[in-house]
Amino acid sequence: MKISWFRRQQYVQVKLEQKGEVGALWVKCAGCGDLVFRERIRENHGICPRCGAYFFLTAQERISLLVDESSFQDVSKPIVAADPLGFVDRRSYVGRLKEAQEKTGLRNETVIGRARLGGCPVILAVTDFRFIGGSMGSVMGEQLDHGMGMAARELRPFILVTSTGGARMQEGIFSLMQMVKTAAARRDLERLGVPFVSVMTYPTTGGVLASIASLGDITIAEKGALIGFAGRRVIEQTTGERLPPEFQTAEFAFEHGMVDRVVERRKLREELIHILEFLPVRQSQ
Amino acid sequence: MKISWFRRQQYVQVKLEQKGEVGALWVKCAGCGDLVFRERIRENHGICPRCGAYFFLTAQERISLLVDESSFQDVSKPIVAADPLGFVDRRSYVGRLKEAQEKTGLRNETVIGRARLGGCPVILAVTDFRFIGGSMGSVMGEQLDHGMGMAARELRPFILVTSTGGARMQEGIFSLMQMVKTAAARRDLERLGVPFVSVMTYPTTGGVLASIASLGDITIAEKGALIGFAGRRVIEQTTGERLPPEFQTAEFAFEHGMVDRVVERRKLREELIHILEFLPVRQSQ
Amino acid sequence: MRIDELIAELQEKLAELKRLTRDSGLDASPQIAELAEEVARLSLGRGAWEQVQLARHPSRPTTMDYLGLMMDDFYELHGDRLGSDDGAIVAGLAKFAGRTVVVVGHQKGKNLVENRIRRSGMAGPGGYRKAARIMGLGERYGFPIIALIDTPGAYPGVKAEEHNIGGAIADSIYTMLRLRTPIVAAVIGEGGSGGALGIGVGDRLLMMENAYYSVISPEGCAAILWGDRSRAREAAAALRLTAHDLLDLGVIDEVVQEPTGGAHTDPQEAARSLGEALRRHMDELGGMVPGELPGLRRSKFRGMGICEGAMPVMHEQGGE
Amino acid sequence: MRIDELIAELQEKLAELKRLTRDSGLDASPQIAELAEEVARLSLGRGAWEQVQLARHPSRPTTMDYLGLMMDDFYELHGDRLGSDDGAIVAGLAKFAGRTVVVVGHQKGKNLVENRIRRSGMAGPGGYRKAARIMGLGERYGFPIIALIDTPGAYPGVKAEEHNIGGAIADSIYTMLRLRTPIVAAVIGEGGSGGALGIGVGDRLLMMENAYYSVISPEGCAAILWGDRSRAREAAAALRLTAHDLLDLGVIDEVVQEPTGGAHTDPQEAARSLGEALRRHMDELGGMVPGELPGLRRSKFRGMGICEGAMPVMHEQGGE
Ligand SMILES: [Zn+2]
Ligand SMILES: [Zn+2]
Repeated sequence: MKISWFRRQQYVQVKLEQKGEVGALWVKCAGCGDLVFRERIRENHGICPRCGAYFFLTAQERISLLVDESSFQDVSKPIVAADPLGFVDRRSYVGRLKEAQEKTGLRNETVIGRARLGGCPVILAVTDFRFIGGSMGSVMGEQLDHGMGMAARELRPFILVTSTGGARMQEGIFSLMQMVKTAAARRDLERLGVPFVSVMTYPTTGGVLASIASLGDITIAEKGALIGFAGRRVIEQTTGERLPPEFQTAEFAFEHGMVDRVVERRKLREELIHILEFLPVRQSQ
Repeated sequence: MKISWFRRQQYVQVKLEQKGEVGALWVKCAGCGDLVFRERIRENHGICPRCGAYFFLTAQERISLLVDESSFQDVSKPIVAADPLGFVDRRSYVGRLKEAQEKTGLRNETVIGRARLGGCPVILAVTDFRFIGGSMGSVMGEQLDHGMGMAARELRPFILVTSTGGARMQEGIFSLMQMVKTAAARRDLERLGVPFVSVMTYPTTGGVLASIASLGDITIAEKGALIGFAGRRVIEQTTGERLPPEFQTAEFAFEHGMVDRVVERRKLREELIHILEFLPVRQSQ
Repeated sequence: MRIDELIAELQEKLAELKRLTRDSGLDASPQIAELAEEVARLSLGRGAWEQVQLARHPSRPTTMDYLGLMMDDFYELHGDRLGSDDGAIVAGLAKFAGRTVVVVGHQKGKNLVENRIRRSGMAGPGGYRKAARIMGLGERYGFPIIALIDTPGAYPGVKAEEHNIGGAIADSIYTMLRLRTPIVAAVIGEGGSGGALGIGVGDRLLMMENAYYSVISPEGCAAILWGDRSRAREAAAALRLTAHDLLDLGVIDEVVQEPTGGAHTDPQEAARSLGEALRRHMDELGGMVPGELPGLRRSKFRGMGICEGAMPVMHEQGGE
Repeated sequence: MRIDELIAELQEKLAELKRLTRDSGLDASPQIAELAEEVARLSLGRGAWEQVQLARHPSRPTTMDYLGLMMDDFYELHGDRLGSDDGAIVAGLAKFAGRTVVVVGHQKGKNLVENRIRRSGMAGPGGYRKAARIMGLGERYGFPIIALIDTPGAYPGVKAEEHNIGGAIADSIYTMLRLRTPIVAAVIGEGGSGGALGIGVGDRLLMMENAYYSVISPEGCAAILWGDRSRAREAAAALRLTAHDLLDLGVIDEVVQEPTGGAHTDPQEAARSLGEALRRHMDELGGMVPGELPGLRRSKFRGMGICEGAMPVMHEQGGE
């Protein structure tokens, strides 16, 4: 179970999916230690009703949290990851992909959809951390390119919600090139005056932070998000520096001018609706 | 006599003009304390032949130091400062102007000319610190606007050498507006692809630093230059901060990414000629 | 004799003396100084110093106060994306007169605690970079820009110098000179030198009636010229820094009326007055071709300045 | 049987197993892993790890070495204008093949003293901002841009994170995607992940024969995948990070030959070889309409990636 503590302890991130630990119906919250009814957490947007801890959200849960009811239309491309390098470590990339697909029921880590927020039509892109750490390979690059292309054509604001460990190592150089690919697609939005709102959630790191996630017109960090380029361990090992306790939290990012706002999960939907009210939006179809 | 010490003591700045102290022929160097033959310093580009201390240069001396022999053609506008506010403190602005004109033999603090450096035609603008601290009022704004306009028309690189205490307080708001005026004229150079090289000498501070001097394509600081926005005393009084010894020196500016290079006075001419070799220059007339 | 008439008479004499000095080559500086000092003392009754005091009044409405009163909505944005978020400048999107505008403004704190992050509106490099970033964002969408100026000056500190405060102000000025969207700037309180100008480059510049705008603070001016900060009152008069002075000098476009006694006595009325003026100027600018605005803006500022022997020329306006 | 043939045979088997896994729904992961490990071990003979070692060779020519050997003249420029001058990136104007070009490159130090400012070529945010600034300067004059890549990765440090290293790399990438002048990038040594890519967005991308370019360092990859940095050799092979790998994968445009034994054995020859390639690509790009380059560049990168079920579409190229 992956647990991380932040300055404010209630923003721990807990995976909701682990099975068998305390039964299918109940889950032990890493924030307060209490046993909580699993369904109760789901209903509560992945927030522990006792202590306010944040559980990881699946892409689908994230979408439900944000969009107007029944407004989401999945327009993801029907693509899956290839294995361009024939990559094998302790197990094969192909095997990892298969497992991720089975575990999540997703073809890949990125979901793109047309949706409405407060009535405003948008293109929404969400990454799912359960799927190999929500990492960016060719599929994510292509899906985001596709989503931004659609936003450009339909003049709908593009909203990207990231939960990702960075680049997908198993796709090697192709993974790295998605940083450029997504930035290139983003340029079309700018040229057409189509807004792009970047929402960074736990975690938004590495190559995704160093490309598309940092290129928003407006950038929101979800409270409790981990936001940083290099990993803590790498920094400590390379430099011997002591890391401040709030290092790479959403609040740290805010204090250092990296994001416009830090927003609690519970208020994220209304925050985005609020932003959209200011932006040029064609209320078409 | 105004003396400032820098980290490297040989870069003291000494006015060469004070009279009567040690006679017309000899001057006491504030760097080494020696009596030096005044003419010897002049010949040596205002550098003490004993200790290397820098003396203030007049606009004319600065021009001689930089341009090809006999290549300088003064194209300054025939304008003098007005007194738009009727400004009077211990004495009137009109009186100060008159005195400055008599002392320097200049109509105003800014000299604009066509010139050649290493054969390359340029527009050169130089400010003279003796003239009310080389401060920027309406005349400097107008002369720089004029000079940049000429550079734009003739596609000659524009070189600005500043020695200025900042805004000319006695012209009040008009003085402040010259910051915008000069920046606006600078924009035409950019639009036409005409190079602008900014050379900061002792001192380049306040409103001039916060406008035209900081807008160079390439920015050179003369060794020993004082470069800073706020005065030391203001900073100490406002914040109670201790100022590091190298504070606001050319080296400080370099270390903090404000200038491209720090260059010794003796090498300044060849440095500019070198820069011009890289830039697009029409070798017209 | 009313004090105004007396001042006028003395100023006439002063002008004569100056002409004499200039034409005859005779230096009448001491006499001029004496006479001018007299004029200055008398002129204080006309209130330059009083207006500076009003501009600094602790309960004077701040940028955020005006935004709360004038705007239908305000969404603050943060950060320069370079390492800092400067609380001395606020910036964001606002709903104003039915449309989205970008607002940038200096923000003073109301007390010591607030001023730990607001630094009394003295912005550092990060503040100007945040402002320039968000104005650029506004341009991307064609949003008009409103800049509210209220600062004693840019922050004089070691960190500010280390992060190139001079360059940050220069860059912000330069950015404002090329933005294609309309910019209306208004001095709402203190217009302190380069720190004010750093967000002050507008197609139109307004001033609240009791605001001041000056190349240097009266205290700083007095310290330099008389070696005595306490002579700030005289310096304030000499600098001609009041809204009406600046209107006379042709530097600003309009004086925005405040309620009798100053904006702090009736913030609602002050905001209504400012809002009406901002809207009027924005409407006027909204009728212009956006591509022409940067050229016109640059021409406007290139025409500023008063010299003898030649008038500043009018420059042909360029495009963006 | 030659080792290459053996490897080829095993890879054939491996491919079959993968097809099986995919089509039958049967998970053959353990078998695949075993076989792949065997292939990887054998493949090391082909030299991925040896090339990583060569790419890191302490006497391998650095950016400045190449500039000294390839350029007729080089004038270094400094500073990001925001508070820092990062020694891990050098940038400036150069004379190359008779014309002015802008050069940016990572710079490694030759010893501990030099690396106090060079940080072994690990650039921080100031480095990428300096590079972006100076590339923008080049665009202003239509100078082509040459980017030389040689870094283990961006600097992982507290200050780097505080100054938004992620955003700095993103901005530099974004800047390179819209510059109107030709850009030729070349990996001359280490091409370490985002830190390399931060100055690596070119119309053309070349690699020296013994350079590597990878999304993660072999050690970092080994640490994550096997929990054991010492298995970097295997990771290097798995990542397909050599110049010939990347040419096969269609990510780079050309492999620049090095002297036998590596560039450090004959820097003059290496520089001649690199210089010839750079010139050739610059000449080709020079024939294109400048306004079209950014659109073509973006199309190129938008076409990168390999998925199943659909090919990446070609995008119409836009203008600047
Ligand atoms: Zn809990
Ligand atoms: Zn001496």
